[in-house]
Amino acid sequence: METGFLQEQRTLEGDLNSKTSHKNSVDYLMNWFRSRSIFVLAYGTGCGAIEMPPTFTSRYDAERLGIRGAATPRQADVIIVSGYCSYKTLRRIIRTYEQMSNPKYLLALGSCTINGGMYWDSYNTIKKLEDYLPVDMYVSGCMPRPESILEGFIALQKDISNGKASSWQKYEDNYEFYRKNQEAVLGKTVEPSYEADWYLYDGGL
Amino acid sequence: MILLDLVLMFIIAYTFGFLYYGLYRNITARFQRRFGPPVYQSFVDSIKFFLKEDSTSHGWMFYLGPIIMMSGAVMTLFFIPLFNTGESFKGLSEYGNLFLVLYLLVLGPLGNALGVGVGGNPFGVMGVTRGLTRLFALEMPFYIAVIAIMSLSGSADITTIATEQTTMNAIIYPLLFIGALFSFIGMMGQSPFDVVGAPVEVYSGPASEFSGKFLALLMSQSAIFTFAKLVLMVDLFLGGASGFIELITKTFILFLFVIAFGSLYGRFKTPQSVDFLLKVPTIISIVGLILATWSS
Amino acid sequence: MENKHITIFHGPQHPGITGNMSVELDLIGETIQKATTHVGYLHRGFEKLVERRTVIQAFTIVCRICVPEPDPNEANFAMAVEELAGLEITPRASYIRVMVLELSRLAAQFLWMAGQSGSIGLYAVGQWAIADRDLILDLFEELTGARVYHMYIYPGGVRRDLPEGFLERVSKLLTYMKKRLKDYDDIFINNASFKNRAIGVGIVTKEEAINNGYVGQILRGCGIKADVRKDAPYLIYNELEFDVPTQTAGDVYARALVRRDEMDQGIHILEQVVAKMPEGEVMVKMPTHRKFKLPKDDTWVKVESARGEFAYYMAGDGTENIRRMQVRGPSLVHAFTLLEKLLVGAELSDVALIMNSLGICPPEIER
Amino acid sequence: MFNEIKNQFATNDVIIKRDDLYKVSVNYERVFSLIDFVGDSYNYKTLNAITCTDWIEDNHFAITYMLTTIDRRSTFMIQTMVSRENTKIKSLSQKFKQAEIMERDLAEMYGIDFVGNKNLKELSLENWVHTPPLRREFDTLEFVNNHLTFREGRDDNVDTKVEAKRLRAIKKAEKEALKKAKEEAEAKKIQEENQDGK
Repeated sequence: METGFLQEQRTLEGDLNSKTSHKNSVDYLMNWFRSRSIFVLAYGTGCGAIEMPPTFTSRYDAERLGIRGAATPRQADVIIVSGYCSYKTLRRIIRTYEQMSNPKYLLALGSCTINGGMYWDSYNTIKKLEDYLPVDMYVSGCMPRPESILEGFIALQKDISNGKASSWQKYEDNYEFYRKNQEAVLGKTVEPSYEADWYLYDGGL
Repeated sequence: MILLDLVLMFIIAYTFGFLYYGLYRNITARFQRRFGPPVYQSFVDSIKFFLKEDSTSHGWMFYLGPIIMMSGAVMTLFFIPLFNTGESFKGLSEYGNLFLVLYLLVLGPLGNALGVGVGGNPFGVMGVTRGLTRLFALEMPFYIAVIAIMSLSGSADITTIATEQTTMNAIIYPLLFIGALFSFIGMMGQSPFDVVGAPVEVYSGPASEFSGKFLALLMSQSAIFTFAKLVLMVDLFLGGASGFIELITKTFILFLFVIAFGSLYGRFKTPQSVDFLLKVPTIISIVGLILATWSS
Repeated sequence: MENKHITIFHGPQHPGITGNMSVELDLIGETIQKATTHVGYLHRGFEKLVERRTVIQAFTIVCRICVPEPDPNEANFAMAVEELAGLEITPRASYIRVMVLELSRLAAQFLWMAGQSGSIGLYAVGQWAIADRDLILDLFEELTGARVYHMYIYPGGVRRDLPEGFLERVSKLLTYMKKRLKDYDDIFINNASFKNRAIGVGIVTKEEAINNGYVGQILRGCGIKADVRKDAPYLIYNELEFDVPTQTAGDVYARALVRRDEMDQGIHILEQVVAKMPEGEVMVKMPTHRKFKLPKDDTWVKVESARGEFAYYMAGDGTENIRRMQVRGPSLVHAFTLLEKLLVGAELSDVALIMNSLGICPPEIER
Repeated sequence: MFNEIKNQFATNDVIIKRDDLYKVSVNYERVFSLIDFVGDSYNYKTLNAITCTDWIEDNHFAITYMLTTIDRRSTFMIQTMVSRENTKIKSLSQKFKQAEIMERDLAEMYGIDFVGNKNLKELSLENWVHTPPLRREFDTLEFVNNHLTFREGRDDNVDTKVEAKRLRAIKKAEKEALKKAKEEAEAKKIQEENQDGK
C-alpha cells in the first residue's frame, strides 16, 4: 500500500479511470486521449486566477494528471473563466472562445460565474455565465482552493472520457440563443473592436 | 530491405523522440520539486491534437509549412546512420553525406517560415523572424566544428567519421565539441537560446496559429528531429554507437546535459543570443580548429 | 513606410501580462515605438458598491480590490473607519495586524519572484516560489480560515485571536524561509542570465520618480528612502527596528535587489513581532460590532504594501453607509505614466520583464 | 504656515487631522494658486491623488487634491466645492504628469470635464452610454435589475432591512398563530372538560 503523496496520485487516477461508458472502442480510445491531455489557456480573467499558479506548480502540480498550460487559444482545449466577468472581459472571452478549435471546454471558477457572487449588484459584471457561453463544469467557492480546481478538472476529464462534455456542440447548435444574450448586454459590438489586419498594409507581405 | 530499414528507423525515432520528451518533462518536473506527468504524456498530447477538428483555414500554403518541416525532419533522420557497425539501420546514409545533412537541418525552419507567413499571426511571424536570425548565428560555430571534424577525419561520410574515432572526438578536440555543443543547445530550443517560442514574449512563436492536426504534426516532427540531431551529435563527437544500448545511453546522456543546462539559465534576448553565439562558441570553435590543425 | 509598423495588443490573453490588462504596442521590428495601456477588464465598481452597503458589508468586499495581496486593503479600510469613528485598537491587535501585513507582503514578494523569473524563462524559480508562498498561505488559512481573502483585519481590531502555538509555527516557517532564500539567490538573483537581461533595462531617474508620484520599489530602486512604515508610521512600526533597503541604479535589477532585501527585512520584522507579541484583548469593546455610524468627515490613510504606498480616501456622511471611498493603489500611476514611457524604445522581449518589475496589478487600477 | 494660508487664500477652514495630515478648504478660484504656493514654499511637490465626493443633497462635488512632501512625511488635502451640473475644472496635467490618469478616471466616473487634459477617453468602461456610474443618482441595483438576469433562487436582490422586517413579521405572525391555536385548543379543552363535567 502506497502512502502519502503517491496514494493521493493513485486515488485521483483511479477516480479518472472509473466508470466509463462508450459506444465502441474507437470512441473509447478517442475520448481517453482527449481526457488525458488537457491544455489550459493562460488567461486569468478574474480574481480566481490567483489560485491557478498554485494549481499548476510544484505543490498541487496539475501536470501529473495531464493538465498543462497553453499560450494561445489555437492550441488550448480548456478555457478557464476564473471569476466574475466584466463586460469588457466578456467580449474578449467570447472572441477567445470562438478562436479555439473543437472540441473545447469551458471551466468556470468561483461563485461569481454561477450567480454573480459578491458583485450581484455591480453594474459592470454579468451574473450568470451560462447565458452567454456554454459551461462544462462549475467550481464553486470564493475563491476555489487548488484542490477543488483539481477536483473540477477531474470531473471534467471524467465527463470527457464518458463523452458527456459536449458544450461546444451546444454552442454551435444554439448559437442564436447565445448571440442574442450576448448582444443584450454587450450591444451590437460583441467582439472587441481591434482587428489584426496589419499584414494587409501595402498589399500584404 | 532498405524500405523496412527506413520504416523501422522512423518508428525508433518516433518512439524514442517522444520517450525523451516525456522524460524531459518528468526530469524538469523533479528539478522543479514536483511529481511530473507520466512518461507517455507527450505522446498522448500529440495524439489528442490529431483528434481535434480544424476550424481555421489560411490557404494551402499555411498547411504546407508543417509538412515541409516534417519531411525535413524525416529526411534528416534517414540520412544519419543509427549505428556505425553492421548493415542495418544505415538508412540512406550511403547516398548522401554530411553536407546534405547540414542542408537538411535548415530545411525545416525555412519551410515553417513559408507556412507561418501566410497565417497572418504577428506573433508567428515574429517567432519565425527570431528563428531565422538565430539560425544564422547557431550555424556558425556548429559548421566550423563540423567542417573541422570532417577535414580531420578526411571524409564527409558520417559512418566513416563515426567509425574512425578510436578515442572520441569530444576528448581529442574538446574545444570543437564545446563550440558545437553550444549551438546544439540552441538547436534543441533550450534556454538560454529559446527565443523562438518564448511564451511570455511571442506566445508560442511559429506555432501560435497552428492547431489540431498540424500542431500534432509539429510535435511529432520535433520529437523525430530531436532524436535525429542527438544521433548526429553522437556520431560526430561521441564515437557513434555499435549497438542499441550504446546508442540510447549516449544520446540520453547528451540529452540530459542539454536539459540541465536549460533549467539553470534564463532566456537571452534575440540580439543577445546572436551576439553570444557569434562570440563565445564561434571563437571557441575557431581556436579549437586552429589547435586541432596545428597538432595534427 | 506604412507596412513597417505593426500594432499589436499585448494582452489581455497573453502569458507575459501581469493580470488581466493589455498594452497596445506600436512596433517596428521588435522595437516598441509607442505603448498605450488599456485597463478596465476587471472593473467591478467597488467604489459604487460600498456606497450602498453598510460599513461591515463593505468590509467583506474591500479585500477583493487587490488579489495578490489583499491585506493592505483591509488594513487601510479598518484604519480609515477607526479614524472616522474614533476607535483606538489594542496593542495585541496592532501586533497581530503587523504580523498579517508582513506575512502577506512576504507572500506577495514570492509571487513577484515567480513572475519576474518567469519573464526571463527561469521556470524552476517560479515553481519553487509559488510552492513556498503556499506555506505562508497555510498559516493564513489556520489563522483566518481562508487562503487568499482573509477578511481578518476587522475595524476595531482583528476578527479573532491567534490559535494555540501559532507563533511557534511562524518562527519555524521563518527559519525555513531564511534557509530557502539562499537557494533563490543562487539560481535567480545572482544568475548571470538574469543580470544580463535586467541590468540597464527600464531605468527610472530620481527627479522623474519624485515629480510623477511613483511609489515603492521604484523610488527605492533609484536611491530615495521612501517607505510609509518609516515616514508616517502606522500601527506599531515605530517600535520595530528595520531598514529601508535602497539601490541607486534605478533599473530592473536594482528593483529586484530592493525586493530581495525587503524579504530579509520582512523576516527580521516578523521575528521581532513574534518575540514581542503582547497579551490582551484583540478587539475594542464596542456596543455592537456590526453597526458603525461614520460622521460627516473625511480622511486619507495609507499603508505600505509589497508594491508601495496603498492609500484610501474615505468620507462618511453621518449614516451607516460610506459616502465615498477612493482607492489609490500603487499601480495607478505606474501602469500609465511610467509603463508607457519605459516601454518606448524597449523591445518586445522586455515587456514582461518591465511589467513584472513595476509590479503592476490591474484590479487596483480600475477597482 | 496655516496663518499664511488663512490670510492669503481667504479661508478659515484649516484642520489638522493627524500630525501628518492637514486639510484646507478653499474656493475654486484659489485652488491652483494654493497648490503652487504649498509646492513652492512648503515642499508639497508630489500630487498623490485626486478624488471627488458627490454631495448630491448640497448639489456640489467636493474635489480633493492630495499633495505630499518630497520626504513623504506629511500630506496636504486641498478641498474645493464645484457645481454638479456641467462641471468644468482646470486640468493639472501640465504641472503633474500623473494627474492625467487620475483626471481620466474621475472624468469617466463622474462626467467631469477637465479642461486642458488631452487624454480623457474611457478608462475602465467600454461603450458606456448611461449616467456616469459614480454619480449618486445612478442606482446600480436598478441598473442591474433592468439589464441583467439573475439565477433563480438567488434572493438577496432585496433590501436587507425590509427583508429582515418582513421575516420578523412572518415569524411573529407564525408565533401568534401558534399561540392563538394553543389558546384555542386550551379553550376548547376547557370547554370540552366543562361539557364533560356537565
